[in-house]
Amino acid sequence: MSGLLPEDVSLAVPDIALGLALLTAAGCALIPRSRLALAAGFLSLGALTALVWLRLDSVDVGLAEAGLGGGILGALLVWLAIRSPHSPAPDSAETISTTQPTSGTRRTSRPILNPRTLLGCAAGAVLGGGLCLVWFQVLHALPAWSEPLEEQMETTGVTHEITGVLLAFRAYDTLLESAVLMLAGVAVMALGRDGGLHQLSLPQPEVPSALRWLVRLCAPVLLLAGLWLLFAGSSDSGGAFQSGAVLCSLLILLRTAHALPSRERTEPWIRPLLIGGVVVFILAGLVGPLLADPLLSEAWLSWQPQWATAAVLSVEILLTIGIAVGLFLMYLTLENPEGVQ
Amino acid sequence: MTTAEFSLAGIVLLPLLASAVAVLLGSRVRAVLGILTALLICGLCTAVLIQTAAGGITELALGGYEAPLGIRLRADGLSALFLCLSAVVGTVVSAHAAILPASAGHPGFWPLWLGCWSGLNAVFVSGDLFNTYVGLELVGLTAVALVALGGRDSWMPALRYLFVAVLGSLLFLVGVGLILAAAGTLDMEQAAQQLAETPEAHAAAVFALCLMSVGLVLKLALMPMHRWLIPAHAGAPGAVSPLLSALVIKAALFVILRLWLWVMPLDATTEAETGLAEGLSTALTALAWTLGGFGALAVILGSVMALRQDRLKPLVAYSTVAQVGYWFLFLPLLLDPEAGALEGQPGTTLAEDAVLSGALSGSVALALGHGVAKAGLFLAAGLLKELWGTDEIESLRGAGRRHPLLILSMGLCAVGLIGLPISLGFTGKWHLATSAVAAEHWWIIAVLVLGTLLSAGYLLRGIAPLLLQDAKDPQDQEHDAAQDADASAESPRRQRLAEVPAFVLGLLTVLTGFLAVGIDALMGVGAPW
Amino acid sequence: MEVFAGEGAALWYLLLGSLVAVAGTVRLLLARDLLARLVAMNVVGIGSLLVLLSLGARAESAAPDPVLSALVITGLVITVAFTGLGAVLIRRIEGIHDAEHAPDQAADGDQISSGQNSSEQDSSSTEGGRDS
Amino acid sequence: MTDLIPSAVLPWIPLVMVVLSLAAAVAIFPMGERRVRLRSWVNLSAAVAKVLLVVLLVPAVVAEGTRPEFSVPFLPLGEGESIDLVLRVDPLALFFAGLSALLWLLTTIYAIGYLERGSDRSRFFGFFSLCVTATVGISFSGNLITFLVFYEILTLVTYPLVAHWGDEKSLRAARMYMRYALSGGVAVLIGVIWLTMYAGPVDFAEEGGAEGVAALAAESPGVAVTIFVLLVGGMGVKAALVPLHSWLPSAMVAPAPVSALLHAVAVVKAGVFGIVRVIDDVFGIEVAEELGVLGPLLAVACFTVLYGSYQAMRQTELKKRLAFSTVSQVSYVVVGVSMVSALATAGGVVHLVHQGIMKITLFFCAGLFAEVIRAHTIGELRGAGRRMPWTSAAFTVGALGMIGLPPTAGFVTKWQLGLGALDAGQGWVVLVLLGSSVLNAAYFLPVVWMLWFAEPEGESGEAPDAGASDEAPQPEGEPQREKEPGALVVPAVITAVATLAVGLGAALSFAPLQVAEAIAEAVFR
Repeated sequence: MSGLLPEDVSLAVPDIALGLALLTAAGCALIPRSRLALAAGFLSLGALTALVWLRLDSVDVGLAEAGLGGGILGALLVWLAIRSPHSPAPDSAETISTTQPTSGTRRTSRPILNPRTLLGCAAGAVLGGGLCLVWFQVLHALPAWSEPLEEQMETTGVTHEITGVLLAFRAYDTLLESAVLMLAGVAVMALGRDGGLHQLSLPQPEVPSALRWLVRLCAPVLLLAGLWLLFAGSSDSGGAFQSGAVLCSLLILLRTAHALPSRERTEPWIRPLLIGGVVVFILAGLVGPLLADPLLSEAWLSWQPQWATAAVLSVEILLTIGIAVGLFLMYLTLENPEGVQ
Repeated sequence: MTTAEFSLAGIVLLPLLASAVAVLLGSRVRAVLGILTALLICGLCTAVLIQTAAGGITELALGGYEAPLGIRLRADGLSALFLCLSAVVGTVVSAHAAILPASAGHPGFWPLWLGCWSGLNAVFVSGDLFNTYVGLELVGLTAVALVALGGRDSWMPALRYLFVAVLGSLLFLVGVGLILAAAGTLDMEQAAQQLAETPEAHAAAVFALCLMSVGLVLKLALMPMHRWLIPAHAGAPGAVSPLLSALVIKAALFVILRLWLWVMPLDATTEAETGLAEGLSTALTALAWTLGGFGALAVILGSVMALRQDRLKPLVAYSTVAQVGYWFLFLPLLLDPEAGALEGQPGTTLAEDAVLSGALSGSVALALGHGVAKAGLFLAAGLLKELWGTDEIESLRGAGRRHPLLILSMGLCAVGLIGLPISLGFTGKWHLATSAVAAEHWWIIAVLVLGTLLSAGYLLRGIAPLLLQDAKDPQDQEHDAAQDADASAESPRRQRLAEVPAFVLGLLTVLTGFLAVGIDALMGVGAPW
Repeated sequence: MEVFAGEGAALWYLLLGSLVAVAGTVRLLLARDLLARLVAMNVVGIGSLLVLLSLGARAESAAPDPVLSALVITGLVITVAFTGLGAVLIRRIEGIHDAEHAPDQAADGDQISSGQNSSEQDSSSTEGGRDS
Repeated sequence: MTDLIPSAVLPWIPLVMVVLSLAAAVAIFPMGERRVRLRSWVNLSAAVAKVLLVVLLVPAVVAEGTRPEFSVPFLPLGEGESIDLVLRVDPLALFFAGLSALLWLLTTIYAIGYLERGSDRSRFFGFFSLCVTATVGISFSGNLITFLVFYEILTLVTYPLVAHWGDEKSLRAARMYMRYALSGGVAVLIGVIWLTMYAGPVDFAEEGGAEGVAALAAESPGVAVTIFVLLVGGMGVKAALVPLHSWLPSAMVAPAPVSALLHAVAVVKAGVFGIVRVIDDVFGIEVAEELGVLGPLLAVACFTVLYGSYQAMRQTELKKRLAFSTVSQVSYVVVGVSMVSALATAGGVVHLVHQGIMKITLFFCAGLFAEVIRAHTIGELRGAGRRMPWTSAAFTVGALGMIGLPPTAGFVTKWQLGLGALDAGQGWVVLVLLGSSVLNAAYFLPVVWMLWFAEPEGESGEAPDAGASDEAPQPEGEPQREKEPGALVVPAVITAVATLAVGLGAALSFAPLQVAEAIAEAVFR
């Protein structure tokens, strides 16, 4: 096992610096009390993690982290944090009788070192130490799929390995995962007020013209970036999830600049777009077994070589739209909390 | 690709397709689609069952790509049994939700429930570790959403359930990473062979097992981590609580069984005498004994707390916490399965691994019996709460007179939960007890006896007041009738019909008692020993 | 910056990911404020995905193992879905608390007050603002 | 006679007997309250059919010695073979099944009359027939597992019967009964598990116990004794042996037909029947003797006999007194069976039937007194003889049978037990029998005196009266002759006549005593 410190320390400096920055960002996302500080901490953590993925030479994951983790999640959490910046957690609200005015005294000065936290940190240290110990002595076996990956790559219809894995080799995982996102969208619609689209019918607060002008400038760029990411995915890093995130941020920008069409025209489209990706994915998977020459000869989710690329691409497009709509639905339900007009 | 292989993936993807399509439909059509999908799943499940009963393990490489790269679905005896449980209980509860839409809480019930069902089936047939993680997540998310359909007071429990589910899954994910690092493959069967061959990888395997077990036990609400389950299962709508208690927590149990018996090289780590392995086998036995101890604690404390409940649904939820404990009692047996006690005795000459197979089929029978009985009991309790507006045991006194069929089904389900004869609960306890006697683990017998008596206590405490007929004077009758009418807008005929699913589950609890021989034979298919 | 793909970097990120995951778990179990728990949940997510990918990054080839990258993306999307649902639940829960604390006349969030409300306005005036 | 039943049909008869009352129950449950005629018809036809089947079986089983058997695999045991649910008809099984079938018929007639205006009758009769299913299942069970299954079902099914009236008192009594019965059931379960693991699946063997058990007893007597204590203790709860008997008197709050059938025939007898099976057909009398468990069991049984009678004397309520009398009388069977002599075992086994017939007469009469003249305590029975001559006559015959006077069945049992005690060399048991007879007289004769000779309070008219013969003469000019409902009086009188018939005809070929002696010989062969 090569030791932690490689011979030439200078080479390791960017890693160590990045690692420490990551730790501080994580601390800043965990320790503070006020919600705004938490949201800010989380945003920085998202950005730094994207950098770490890039540092580990995984551009796809970096893009996904930046788009989904840092971007969309950041938007969701910021709206939550704005609503009441000083963590009016229901239980901490109970500790103070609700009758007295809830001004600045809301911030309970709980000692950091109460027994519960100490016990938690101690247990955490033990678990962390154990995990690190195991990392040191665990024999890192090489994954057994490098060779079969190369050979069967061309049957997938795409050249970029990660997209090949996502949409061919482990297409089943991606299908279930996009179903998770779709059902999250369905759940948000079920839980949100009046089908989650309550915000759409609300007239929004005025937006300064400078912002509106800026949005009008960025929108086409974002659209182009999203589409490029989607189509580049088959040959270079990119893909359905990254472009879905970008398209969702496009929708959010249009929403803030009142550029989205009225509720009557958007509502009928929301549900079909949300479920389109999953339905087409399953039907395409069903084509293999049902339409093969001797019935049921092909396995599920197997793409015939001749139309593999077409199938993968159409599925990818609809998945992207589904992801964008799903994330936008979540954003809509959280937008404009009652506290802030 | 035979029909069994087709139905292996079909049983996951077709309900997912139906769930997606249901989003577009109106609430009445969704119920019809739900029932059709339920029947379809029963059909597919019988195809898999027939193939497995014929002794063959059904395997399907998805997309035609072989194991380490692609995902392989596998259905052996254990998965066939759990598939049948989810098919039977799912169909009956879907029928109940279709008959009484108010019990489903919200039209969003159907797409979420069908998604949850496909997630359950995905976990039961998955042969790949990461795929199991994604299946567990699908089940977790839809379960949280289903709980949240219960209205204002069920949002907080749903959120707490969400945090626990995600934390459990992420611990499981780290465990999967560890096994991947140790075995180099994600497929369970290959990982098991790989781990058995490389003794140096046993350290990582044992640590991964600890992490994954803690993660899954969080999702299963074993004793010390059970507080999130009570408000979630009690607060959920009438048709959702049976699904949570009977099916959703079974997914995590299934994965634990798969890990402990099919993936982990148990015999390799326990017999090896070399220094390193010695430390490992003590770690493994320590983990098994802690989980077994928590199981015993859950059975006793869970039942005692259930005795102190004054509302029906929390009482049934605590009963779930108690019954979860039963499924972990066999773990200590796993590690020293020799039938020590039977050398001298002239009696039953047990096959050498009969203790292990007896203990396992006992726990599986207990889990299946609990599934059917608990679903019936929760359906009945939910219906009573729906019709009478409250589930306070005090204010439900004498409810039995107007719903005799409901009380009869609650009684039948109670038979299954207590473990009295002619029920899967009895068969499970019988197997577990015989294996415990053979392996001289007397503490299991004590826990079983105490558990049986305590569960009889709290179930009686819940059901007996319903039989009360203290002479209610006539004008009270109108008050009850009025309370009935406005409590649910459903027509009385529909209410009568809504009692039938609970009765069907009650009957099933008793009838499945005769299937013990079949279950034991089915468990043998693809068994690790 | 010379691409350092040796053994040491992957192991360093492996340890880092574990520490972040453990810190997130501790905070998730101890925190009382719902948003703090949601953020902690995400931190645990990031930590465990970091562990997963750095296992893949140990291979000598420049880019980490494609299958592991796909798994990490899948894990990321799932965590996003859960966080979205969690955020909506927190929103609905805290929606009721506002209604209980300050039972305003109109249904929550209906009246429109003009003027730009900067987000720094502390919560007391927000409650006050809606009571008027 | 055997050509009456073709041999192919024979193995199916025990299953038909069990399923018959189950089918009746399934038919009765969904019936509406008002469908009295249909419900009574279903009940009676099932009961009559069952009695006919038993009568058909008697010659085949007792005379020819055929053993019809029906089995279905139930619990797997290691690879391949499994423990089966076995229904086998041997003389002892037929003995108990015959008793319960006959008395079920009579009690159904009684219950239909008794619950004329009652509510929830469908539920009542549904559980009533389920209870008989369990009893017949217990009597026909061929191995310990089947016995345990029906034993637990009996507990479950009798709970709603005891809690039938649904008021606070009966629910509390039912809860107490459930607590006792379930703990007994669990004890038996543990015993059965332990025995099956150590001595293999145990089938009831008529001659001298299962072979595995004998080997186990020789191998490790300690384990065998613990298993014996677990089994007999678990069954002792239902057989109301002293430390475990207190649920029986409190369960008297149940309606009369329930206390009649349950506490005279079904529940109590199931426990004692189980003890007879364990001693004779599982361990075998010799093995039990070697283990030295019979002595203490005999002591407990004798103590119960005396304690039960003593407690009965102190009760003022009629049904409570009868309950304690049941506690003492049932232990006669245990006394008989735990003495190593064919005569004693025959006496014990025959008392199963005799006690059933006599006690059910007394419970019928108690129900009648409560129903017609609202008499619950002994005091209220003053002068009831003249107002309800038939009931009082039946009660008198039953009481004399209990005391053990010559013409009645009670005398036959006590005579047989006495002989058995001398044969087994335990003379002191004869003293116990005599003492208990005195105690029986002490608590039954005052009631009989109150019925016939006491002045009804208030008016003075003395009543010249005939002796205590069962044919009560028509008392001349008695002012308030109560109208005794036919459906209730007829069963009481029939069982009273049966008490005398069995006593007088003890020597006839298929009389209970002869069958009991055949069983006893098999045990000692």
